[in-house]
Amino acid sequence: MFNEAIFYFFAALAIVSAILVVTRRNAVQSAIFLVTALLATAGIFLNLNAEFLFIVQVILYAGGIMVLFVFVIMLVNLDVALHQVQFNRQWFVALIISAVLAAQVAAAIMVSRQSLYTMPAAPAEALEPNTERVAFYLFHTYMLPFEIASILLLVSMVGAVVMAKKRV
Amino acid sequence: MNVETTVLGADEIILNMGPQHPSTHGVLRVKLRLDGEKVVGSECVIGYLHRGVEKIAEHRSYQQFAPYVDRMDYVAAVSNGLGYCEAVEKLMQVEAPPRARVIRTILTELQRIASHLFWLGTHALDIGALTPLFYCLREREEILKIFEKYCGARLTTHAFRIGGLQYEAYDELEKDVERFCKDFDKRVDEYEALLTENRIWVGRTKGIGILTAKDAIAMGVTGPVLRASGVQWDLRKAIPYAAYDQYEFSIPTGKNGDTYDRYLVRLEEMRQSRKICLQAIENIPAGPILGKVGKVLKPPPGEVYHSIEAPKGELGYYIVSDGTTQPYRVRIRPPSLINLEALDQMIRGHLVADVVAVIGTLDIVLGEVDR
Amino acid sequence: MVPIGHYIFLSVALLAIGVVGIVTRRNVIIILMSIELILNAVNINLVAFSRLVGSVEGQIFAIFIITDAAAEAAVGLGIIIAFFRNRETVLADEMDILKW
Amino acid sequence: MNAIIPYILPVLFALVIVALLPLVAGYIVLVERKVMADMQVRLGPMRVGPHGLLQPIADAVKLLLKEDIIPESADKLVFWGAPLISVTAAMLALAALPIGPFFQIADLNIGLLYILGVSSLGIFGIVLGGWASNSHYSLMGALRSAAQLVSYETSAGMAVVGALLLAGTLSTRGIVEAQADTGWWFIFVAPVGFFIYLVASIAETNRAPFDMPEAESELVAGYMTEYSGFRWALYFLAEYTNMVVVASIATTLFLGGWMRPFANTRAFNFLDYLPPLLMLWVAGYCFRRTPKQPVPVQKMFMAAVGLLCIVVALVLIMPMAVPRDSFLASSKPGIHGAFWFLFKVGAYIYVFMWLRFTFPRYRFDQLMRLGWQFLVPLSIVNVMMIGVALALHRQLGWPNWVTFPLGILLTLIAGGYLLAMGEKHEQIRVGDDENAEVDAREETPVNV
Repeated sequence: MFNEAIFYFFAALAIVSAILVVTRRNAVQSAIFLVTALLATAGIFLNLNAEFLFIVQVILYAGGIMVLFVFVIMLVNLDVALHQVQFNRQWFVALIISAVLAAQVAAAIMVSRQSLYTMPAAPAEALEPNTERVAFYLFHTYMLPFEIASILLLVSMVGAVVMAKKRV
Repeated sequence: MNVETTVLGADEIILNMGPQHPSTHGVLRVKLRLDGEKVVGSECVIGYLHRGVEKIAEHRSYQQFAPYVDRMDYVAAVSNGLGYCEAVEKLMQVEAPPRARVIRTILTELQRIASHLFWLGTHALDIGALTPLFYCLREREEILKIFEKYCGARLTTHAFRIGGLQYEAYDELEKDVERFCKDFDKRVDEYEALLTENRIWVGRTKGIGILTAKDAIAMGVTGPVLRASGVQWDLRKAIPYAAYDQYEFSIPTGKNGDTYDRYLVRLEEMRQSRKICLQAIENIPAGPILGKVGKVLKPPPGEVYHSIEAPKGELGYYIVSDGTTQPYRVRIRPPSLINLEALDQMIRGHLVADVVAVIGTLDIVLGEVDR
Repeated sequence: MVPIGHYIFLSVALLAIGVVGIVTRRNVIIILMSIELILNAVNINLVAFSRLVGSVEGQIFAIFIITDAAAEAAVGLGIIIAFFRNRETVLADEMDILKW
Repeated sequence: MNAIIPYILPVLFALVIVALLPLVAGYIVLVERKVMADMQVRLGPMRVGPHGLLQPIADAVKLLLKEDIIPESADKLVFWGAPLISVTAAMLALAALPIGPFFQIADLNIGLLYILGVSSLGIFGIVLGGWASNSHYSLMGALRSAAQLVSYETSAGMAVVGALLLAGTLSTRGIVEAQADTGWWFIFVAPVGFFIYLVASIAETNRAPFDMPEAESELVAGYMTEYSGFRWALYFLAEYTNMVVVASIATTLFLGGWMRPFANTRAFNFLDYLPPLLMLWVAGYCFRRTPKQPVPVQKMFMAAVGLLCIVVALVLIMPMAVPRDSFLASSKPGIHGAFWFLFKVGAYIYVFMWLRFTFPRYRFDQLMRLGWQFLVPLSIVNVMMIGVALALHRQLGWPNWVTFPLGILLTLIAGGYLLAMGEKHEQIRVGDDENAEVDAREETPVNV
């Protein structure tokens, strides 16, 4: 019972802060709510016994990428953009898209009839430490994607530095 | 502070290091033109401490003006007094007796050490080292005690009179100076240990505020700032006054005129001053302490320029007398003001943090800059 | 235990909100944030199913998605800074020329 | 209901720590001011309470009573929340610290990563605080300190990875036990890692000689300029909690957590008596000073402090005095462990203070250059060398006392090379300053 309560709490928190991210006028406040959304998803990962992913999400996403976002928002000195109109008049299109998505998901759940298939109860202590298993797979079976990811990061680092140089 | 554009903007920002600022050694306002973080240009606004000392001199008799002179460079009051008294004596072709000259030399050298100690403390504090300030103040306290015993005042001493001295040297003067000089060398080694090989101190001072010898001479810069650029010019050796010709001491000079060399030059000067004091107290000649100078001074009409080596640089007095008891005109050459002129050229291309270090290394005192 | 349908519903909800964000907002930084939201929604799905199936592959793929999100955020923000320095604006509508 | 039982003890520990933390932070400030005064040939706070012992309480009351000014055009919500983020991030990190074998809030199996992750959230508090105070100076200060934190976090993370390789587990308790089993503290096995972590942790807690942001002459107090009163105290508390967290990570990782020095060798068992003797000596000093206090109230307070020390000494002696097998004797590792852990944390913080009062301040670009061009590559090399040493030991079976010194030697060589490269770069940079000045000297009048 305690487990489900946590999940529903984090899920609600994630959705509410996601909505706030999209609707806030001030970019800094939407950045803050995005951080809360990320931490809520991290909570859900923890609830699913994926602790390594929880900590990677906190360090990389909330601690790394979001700091970058807040940095750029401040560097770009947004009060000039504040009084410009923030929302374009494409509400109508957005509504259609979300309606279509909702319909698709509903159909998928109806057809699969496994919607009530529940998660096997987590064995209290029996679950091996998550980090060791993730590490084992990461460095054995998925060695190649790991290297490609590192090259991707290298390329993006070089790209970001070139982009942000003074005299572009 | 008006910011023309955003932090990312390319054109310049005017940054005000206002008159009320923790590290401008007094009421100096520096208007810095910044391109991002680099200093592109600067302009010093002075005059906040201007008291019109030179105008006052025209309505005071020669003896009455002597205490005003201490208020100019309040950190080194004794050497101001020496400069003024010797200038007037030169005007009146009067010689101070040998005993007076030797005691004057001892007190001036002690004052030079005290001024350099105060400079080292505040300079290190600006760059971030909190501890040297308290070590330097501890030594300076000893010197101020000696001044207090001799003439009753610590800072603005008015120790000398025209023609010699007012007070006879109190009997343990030699013992006090001996005690101070005995372990002062160890103290300077303490400062050296704390700062000289300190990687961060070297990082913050080497190559900062470079002043080449040619520029230094062109700008008329004098004192430790000039000697650190490699020019061997010290008035105590070039035009000896008081009793400096009787003692031998060396003149420290630097090589490439950056903040680190000025720091080394001033440290070495403190050691040399200690040497002079030790030699001086060995034989203070007996005899009168005041030359044949009447109560009312009426110097013959004429003019004189006499300069001495103050801790900050060449402190000059140009006195024009019209035969009355009051000088017609007294012009004072302030070393701090002329050294300050070099600030703009020294901080170009450096970062804002270095401006603080360069102002510190010029060792300016705003009382002398503004007069 | 929580049925898998609820996880799917949560991730789709986040996906929908992200898409709405991209479509309706004019400020490029908010668009980038909405993309981050969508990537997060994908992660939730991956981890939920990896927990359902009992293996760890889902979480590994989620880690790769996070590294990709980091790379994308870095380059995206670099472009925004470069663009902002030249055109003083951050609005998507005014990014209408290819070479400046 | 029974699902809650395992949570009671950790919650209790958490309450104790969170309640004690402001007090501990206050007394760290007092100790810092006293040590600073001692190093500067003066006395430090002596007026409030005997020897200034009540100074932290006076500071706390002052901060609580001071008016809490909020700049009128500031972003109220963010201005209000920023210090909270900083404090919570700092306090959350305390959860996984092994104060003693029994005294640990939560033994997570990703303990150390959790601490690193949570303390990296502290950056938001600083950046948002600088942004919300809506002044150009505090914004620049906030950006600078955030940049400094981000860059030194990388090298601190790599230095920690170096030690983790040796311990093999992420859980803080496991790390200390690993050091207990091998009998060697990791500071002797990976000294370069410890040095890198020391430097990076100083920079991470924004303390001198890396306290650039608030020390800059025109940035005044960096992101904290506009804060006053209680909110400023929150930032202050966050900084000192961060210092405690960083010191405890170093103690857990490199200085053998709650273990007594020479824990395994029987010859050094007399060290067990050191803690009580130390406390008795402090108590003796307090009683000797009591009659000298001017005001009777201070006499009483000094005597009370002496009594407190005696009580602690008794608690420390108790497990050894009691017969071997009784229940009380089993609590010895717990009590002594806690003492040794706090002793090492205190020693580490003393080194922080010591460095603060002897070194001048780095300039911001030197600070970033040191971070990125010296510390990060060196910490990566350090991790590689420890990996090589471990591999040589495990695969090829070379004895330990050969592989690790070899690893350390190679790391030092790499460090020397990096230093030389740094110096050469310095010359080039200073060199091109000359010609920068020549062309920058066009006489453009200042038009303001």
